[in-house]
Amino acid sequence: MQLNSEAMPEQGVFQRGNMSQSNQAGNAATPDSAAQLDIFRRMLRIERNDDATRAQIRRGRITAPYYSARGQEVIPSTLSNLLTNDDKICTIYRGIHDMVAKDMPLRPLWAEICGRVDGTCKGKGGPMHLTHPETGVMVTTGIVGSSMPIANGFGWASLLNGDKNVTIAYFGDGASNIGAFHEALNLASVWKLPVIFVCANNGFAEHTRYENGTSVDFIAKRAIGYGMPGFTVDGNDPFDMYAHAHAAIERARAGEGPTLLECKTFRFMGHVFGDADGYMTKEEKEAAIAADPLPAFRQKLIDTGIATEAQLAELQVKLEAEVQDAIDFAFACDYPDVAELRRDVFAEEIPA
Amino acid sequence: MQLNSEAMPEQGVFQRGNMSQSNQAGNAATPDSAAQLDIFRRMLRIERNDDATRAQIRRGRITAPYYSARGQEVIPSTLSNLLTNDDKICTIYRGIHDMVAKDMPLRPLWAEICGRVDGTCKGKGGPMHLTHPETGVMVTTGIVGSSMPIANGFGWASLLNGDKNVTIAYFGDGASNIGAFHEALNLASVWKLPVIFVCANNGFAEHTRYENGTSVDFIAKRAIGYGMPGFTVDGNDPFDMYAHAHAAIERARAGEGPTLLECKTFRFMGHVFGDADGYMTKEEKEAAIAADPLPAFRQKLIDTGIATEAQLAELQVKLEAEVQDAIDFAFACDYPDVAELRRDVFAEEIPA
Amino acid sequence: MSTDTPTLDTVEMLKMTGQQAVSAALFQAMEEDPKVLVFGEDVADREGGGVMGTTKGLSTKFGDLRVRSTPIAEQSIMGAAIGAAMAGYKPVAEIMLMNFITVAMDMIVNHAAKLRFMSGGQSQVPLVIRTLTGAGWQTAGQHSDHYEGWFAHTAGIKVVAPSCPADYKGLLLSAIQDPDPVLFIENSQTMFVPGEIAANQGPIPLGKARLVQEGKDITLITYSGMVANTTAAAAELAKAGISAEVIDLRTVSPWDKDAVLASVEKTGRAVVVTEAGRYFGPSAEIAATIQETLFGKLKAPVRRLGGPYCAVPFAKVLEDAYLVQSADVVAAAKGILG
Amino acid sequence: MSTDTPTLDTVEMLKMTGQQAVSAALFQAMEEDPKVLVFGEDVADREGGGVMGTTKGLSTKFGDLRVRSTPIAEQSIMGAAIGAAMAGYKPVAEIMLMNFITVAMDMIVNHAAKLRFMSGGQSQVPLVIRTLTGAGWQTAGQHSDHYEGWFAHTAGIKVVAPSCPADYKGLLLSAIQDPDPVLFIENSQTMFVPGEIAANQGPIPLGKARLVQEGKDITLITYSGMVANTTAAAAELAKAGISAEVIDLRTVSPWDKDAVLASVEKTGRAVVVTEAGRYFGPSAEIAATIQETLFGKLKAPVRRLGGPYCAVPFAKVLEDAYLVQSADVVAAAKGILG
Ligand SMILES: Cc1ncc(C[n+]2csc(CCOP(=O)(O)OP(=O)(O)O)c2C)c(N)n1
Ligand SMILES: Cc1ncc(C[n+]2csc(CCOP(=O)(O)OP(=O)(O)O)c2C)c(N)n1
Ligand SMILES: [Mg+2]
Ligand SMILES: [Mg+2]
Repeated sequence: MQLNSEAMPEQGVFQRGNMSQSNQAGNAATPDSAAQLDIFRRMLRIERNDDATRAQIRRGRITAPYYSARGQEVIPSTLSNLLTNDDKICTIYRGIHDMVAKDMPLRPLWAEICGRVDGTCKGKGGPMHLTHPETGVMVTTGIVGSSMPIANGFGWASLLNGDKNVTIAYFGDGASNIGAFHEALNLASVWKLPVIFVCANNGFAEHTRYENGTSVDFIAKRAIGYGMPGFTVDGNDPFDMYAHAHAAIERARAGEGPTLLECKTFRFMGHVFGDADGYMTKEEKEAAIAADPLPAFRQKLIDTGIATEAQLAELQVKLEAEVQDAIDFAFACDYPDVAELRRDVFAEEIPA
Repeated sequence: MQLNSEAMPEQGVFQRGNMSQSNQAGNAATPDSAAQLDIFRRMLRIERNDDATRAQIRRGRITAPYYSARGQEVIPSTLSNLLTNDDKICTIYRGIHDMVAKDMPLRPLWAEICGRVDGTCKGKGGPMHLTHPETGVMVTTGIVGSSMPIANGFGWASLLNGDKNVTIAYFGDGASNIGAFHEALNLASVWKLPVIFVCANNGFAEHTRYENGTSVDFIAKRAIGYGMPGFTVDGNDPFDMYAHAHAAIERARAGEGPTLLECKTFRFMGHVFGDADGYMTKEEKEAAIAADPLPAFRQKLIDTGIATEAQLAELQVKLEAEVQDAIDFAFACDYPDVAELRRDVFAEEIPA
Repeated sequence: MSTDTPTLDTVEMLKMTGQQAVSAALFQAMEEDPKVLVFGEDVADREGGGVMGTTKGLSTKFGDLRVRSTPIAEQSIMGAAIGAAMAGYKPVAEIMLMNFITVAMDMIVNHAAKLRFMSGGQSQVPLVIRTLTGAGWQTAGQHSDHYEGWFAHTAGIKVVAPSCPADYKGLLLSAIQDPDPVLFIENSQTMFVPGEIAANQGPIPLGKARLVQEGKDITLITYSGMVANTTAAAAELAKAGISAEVIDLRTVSPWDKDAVLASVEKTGRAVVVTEAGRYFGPSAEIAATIQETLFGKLKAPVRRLGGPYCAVPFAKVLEDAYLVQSADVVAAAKGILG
Repeated sequence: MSTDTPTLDTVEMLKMTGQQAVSAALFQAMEEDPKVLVFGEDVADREGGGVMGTTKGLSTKFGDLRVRSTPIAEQSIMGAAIGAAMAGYKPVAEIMLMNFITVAMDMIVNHAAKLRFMSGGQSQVPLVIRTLTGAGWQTAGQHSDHYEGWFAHTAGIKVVAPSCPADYKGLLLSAIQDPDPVLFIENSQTMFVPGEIAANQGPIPLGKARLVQEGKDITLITYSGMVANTTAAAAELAKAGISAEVIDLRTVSPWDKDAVLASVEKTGRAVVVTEAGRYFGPSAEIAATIQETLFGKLKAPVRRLGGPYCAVPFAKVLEDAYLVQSADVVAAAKGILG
C-alpha cells in the first residue's frame, strides 16, 4: 500500500553548527546593538537574581530546594528579546531564569519563593510552580517533560484566536527521553502549532550524563522523526541563539509550525543547591565555568563599542537594586492564612 | 561544551526500499524453499484461523470484540520462521496472528476466546490478553504502546541470563505516536537490548489515516532519533520481510542492540469486526485486497516449484482440521467457576 | 436533591439514549459558546465522528479547528486541553476508555487538578474529560474499569457519573460551563439505553443527587451503571414489603452529602452500591461519612457492594459474577433489615 | 500483630536511619538472591548511587548489569521491571518520588497488577516499586503526595508503608521475595530518622500490623509518616489520663483487619490518621470496615484525620497546616471520648 503522497507530512530537518557564523540558512538574523544590550540586560538580571537567591539560601532565609540555572542565561535571554508579553512560556523547576528573562517582576517572584501571601501564587506554589500570566509565564512544572504537552494547548488557542503569538516549551536534555516529549512534538507537528520546543542541553539529567540516558548524539535529530526542523545550537552564544530563535519564531508566527531547538549549555551549580557534583569531572566543570558566557558577552559588548564599562556597571547597580528591593519586599510580606487551603482548589471556596 | 565523543551513542540509520530486491545490505538473507514453505504454512494457519473466528462470531458463538489481522499475515509468519520457542513476543489486541504464527496451539487459544476454563488464561483474559509462555507468547496488551516497554524487560533478562534469545515487540502505526514507544526505543538503544520493534503499519489507527496522526512520512525514520537502525519494509513481501527480520535478529543475538522495522501492510477487515470502514475509500480497500499477499505467495510457491497445488491443498486441509478441532474442543470445555475471581489475583488465593 | 425532570405537561418529552443526550449537549454547548472545543481520538467526521459515533456531525458543523481528531497520545490530549483551557477555551477532551486515562494521570492529577491552587488562583482549567467505561461487554481487564475513586481522592477535579439520558445531557452542559476540571464518566451499560428526556433539557447542577424513588426503610445509594440494578432491587424489595429509597449521586465528587445524610437519617439504614471496586473505593467514603455523622441514629451498619478484589474478568459467567447484581443488593438490604 | 523487635538481650542492636535500613535490605537481598535487580534514575554508583545515596555501593558490588541507572522514563522503567519479573527476576525499581508514578500508571495498574490474573496464573510479576514521598520539605504540589489509596483500590498490587528502620528493612526484604508486585513507600519524614534495629533484622511479614503501644480507651490507627505524630499524641493523651492503643498498619493493602478489629473491639473507639488526603482516601476503607464489622460495639463514631481537600501547599505555615499534627489527633481523640 502506498500512502497518499500529497497528504504526506512535511520532511524533518536536522542541522548542526553555528548559524550566525556559517550563515547556513543564507539569511541568519543577527541582533542589532539594542538587541544585544537587551539580551545582556536579561542575562545579568538572571545572574544577579540567582546570586542573591543562593546568598539568601546560605543565610538560611530560604528553605526550599533551589535549582540554579547559572550558566544557562543566554538561552532564555535571547529568546525573550524576541518575545512579547503575549507570547507564552511553559517552563520547569529550573525555570526561574526563563521567567526573569521574560521580565517577570521580581517582587512577586521573591515573595513567592519565600512563601508569602504577596507571592505571585500567594505562597501556595513556590519556586517550582511560579506563574505570572501578565508576562506570559503560564506554567512552571516540577514533572519532567510536562511543559511540552501543555504548551501545545496554548499554541492551539493561538490558532483558534487567530493571533500570532508563540509559545515556548522549555525543558532539559533528560526530558527529551520521556514520553511527553514525543507525544507533544508529534502533535505540534501534525497540527502545525506555533510552539517552539527549547531544550537546554546542559549535559546532565540530575546525576546522569547525557549519553548514558540519551540514545542519540544530538537531540535535535529527533526532529526528523516529527517532520519538523531541528537545530543543535550553541546555547552559550547569543548570536547563534538569536539566529535560530528568530527563524523559529518567524516560522511559528507565519503559521508554519513548530521547531525543536537543542541549545548546548552547562549548569555551573549542579542539579540542586548543595549538589556535590561527584558525577562530573573537576576538569569539565572548570572548563565550562572558564567559558562562562556572561563575562564573555559583557566583554564583547565593550569591545564592539555597544556599551561602555560605565554603562554596564550602572546597569548592574540598577539590577542589583531591583533584586534587593524584591528581597526586602518579600521578607516584609505576611505569610498566607491557613484559610488559603480552602481557596483556589475550585473557583468557589471550599466551605470551612 | 563538547560531549565526550568516545561515549557517543551509535548513529541511527534509516533505510527504505526492498532489501531482497535491491540487496542494499549486500548480503540480504533469503528464505530457502523450506523456509518459504514454512512461512506460507504460518500465513495460511493465520488466515484459516481468522476465517473460522469470523464465522463463529457471525453465528453468535463468540461475543467479544474481535480485531482481525487479515492481510497482515506475512509479518509475523516470516519473523516466526526465524524464532524459537525461547524467543519471546509481546503483542497487542490485534495480535492473534502473531501467536498463531508463533505456533501457539489452537485449542487453548480457542478455549480462551470462548471464555472457557481450559483456555490458556482459564477464560480470565480473553482474546485481548492471550498468554502462552511455552511458545513465547508472553504478553498481549489492549493498551496502545504498552507492548514495547515490557518487551525491554525480557530483553534485559536475556542479557542477564547470557542467552541469545530475542524479544519481539509488535505494535501498530498509531502506537508509534504514544509516549511508551519513545521511552522504550530509547531505553532499548541505550541498554543495547536484544529487542526488535516491529510496527505493522496498516495505514490506519482505528479510523485515523496514517498522515493525520503521524508527523513523519516513514515511522522507521524515528530510529535516527534513537541511534538504532530503522527500516521501512514491504510487510506483504516475505522476501523483503525475511531479509530485514534476519538482519535484525542476527544483530540482536549478536548483542548489538535493537532494530525498528516498519512493515507496510493493510488490514482488510477494518479496525474491529463489524467496522463499516467509512473512513477509507472503496478503491484503496479494493486495491489492497487485490494485492492480498496470501494467494500471491501461494502462487509463487507453485510457480517456483517449491510446492505443488496438491501439497498446498493438503496443507490447507490439515490446517482446517486443526482449527476445527480447536473449535470443537473449545465449545466442549466448561466455563470457569466463580471462585476464579479469588484466584490468580495474588499467588496466594484470596480467602472467600 | 431533586428529580430534575420537568413535570409540566407542556414540556415536550423525547426518547433518546445517553449517547444521543451527550451528542445533544455537545451540539448545544458548542452552539451557545464559541469557546467550547471537542477533541480526542477519531472524534472528527473525517474519522467517522468517534468510533462509537458520539461526536458525529460536530466537526462538519463547527469546523476542523474546534473539533479535532488527535493522534493516539493521551498525555498530549490532556496537555492540549490544559493549555487551551488556561488560554480561555473550554475543551471537552475525550479519552476513549477510562483505562487509557492511566497514561495521562500526570497531566490530570499533577496539572489540571492543581494548577488553580498552585498558581494561587491565577490559572483556571475549565476542561471536561469525557470517558467511557464499564464491565459487561467482555472487554476484560484493560477496558472496563471504574477508577472514579482515584479522582475523587484527588483535590481539584470534579467527578460526574450520570445514569440516564436527562442527566447525561444536563450534567454535561454544567460540566462544560464549570470553571474547574470535570471528569465525566460515560458508562457502557447506561450510555446506549433509551430514556425520557425533555426536549429542552438544560443544565443540571453538579453536586446534587437525584432521588430515584422515595422510601422509608432503607436508603440505597448508587450512581452510574449501578442505578439500574439498584432500582430493580428496590422493586424486588417492595414485593417483600420493604420500602427502599434510591439515591443516584450523579456527582461522585463533590458528592451530595446533605441529601444522603438526610435520607439515611430518615431510614436509619444504608447500602452503597458501586461498579467500582469495593475495597478502598468510593463507597468507603460514603459509608465512613454516614457512620461518622449519624452515629447512634443508624439501625444497622452501612453496607457496601462493589467490584470484588480482582481485575474485570473476560468470561461472561465471571463478568456477571464480578458485577453487583440486583439480587446482591436485595440480599444486602434484607441482611441489614434482619 | 507483633512488635517484631527481637527482645533477647543477646541480639545486637544498631542505630540506623530508614534510608540505611533500606540500603541494608538491598545489599542483603542482592547478596542472597542473584535474581534481585535494582534500577531507576541515578541509582548506580557512576551517578552517585541515587540522588539521596540510598543505593550507593550496590552497582560497584553487584555489577552494572544488575544495578542500572535509567533514562528519565518511568513507563520504560516499569515496563522493564514487568518484563524482567516475568522472566524470573526480582526487580526493585525506583520511582524517585511518588508523584512521578503518575506517568507510569498504565504499566503498574493495567499490567503489573493484572498480568497474573489476566493470564490465569501463567504470569507472575514479583517486582517492587520503591518510591519516596511526603510533605514537609516545601516541595509543594508535585513532589509530596501520598497516593497509596489509588493502589490499595487496585487489585493485584500490595502496598507497604514502613515508619521505622526495622520495618524499612524487614518489610523491604519481604517485599522483594513476595511473588507479587509491591509498592514500597518511603516517607520523607521517617526515612532519615535514626532508630533501633537488630543487626540481623530479617524479613517482616507483609500484611501484619505493628502494635506501637497498648491502650484501652481508644485505638489510633496509622502508618508511614503519621506514626510519629500519632505516637506523640498518645503520650499527650496519657497525660490527660487517656490510654490510647497505637497501631502502625505497616501494610496498607492488604491491611491487618484482624489486628485493627480486635483492638477497636477492645477499646470501642477509633481514630484513623493518614498523611494521604482524608477524602476518598485509605482511612475511609478502615473506618467503613470498622463500623460494618463492629456495629453496636462502638462507643463513638470512627474519626478520620488526613490531608485536607487541596494540593500540598508550598509555604511552611500552610504545609504545617496541611499535615495532621499531634494536636489534631489529641483533639479528635478527646472529641470522641466526650
Ligand atoms: C517524571 C519525573 N521523573 C523524575 C523526576 C526527577 N527529576 C527532576 S529533575 C530531573 C533531571 C532532569 O534533567 P534535564 O531534563 O536534563 O533538566 P535539567 O535538570 O538538567 O535542567 C529528574 C530526573 C521528575 N521531576 N519528574
Ligand atoms: C492508550 C490507548 N489509547 C487508545 C486506545 C484505543 N485504541 C485501540 S486500538 C487503537 C488504534 C491503534 O492503531 P495502530 O497502533 O495503528 O494499530 P492497529 O489497530 O492498526 O493494528 C486505539 C486508538 C487504546 N487501546 N489504548
Ligand atoms: Mg539537563
Ligand atoms: Mg494501524
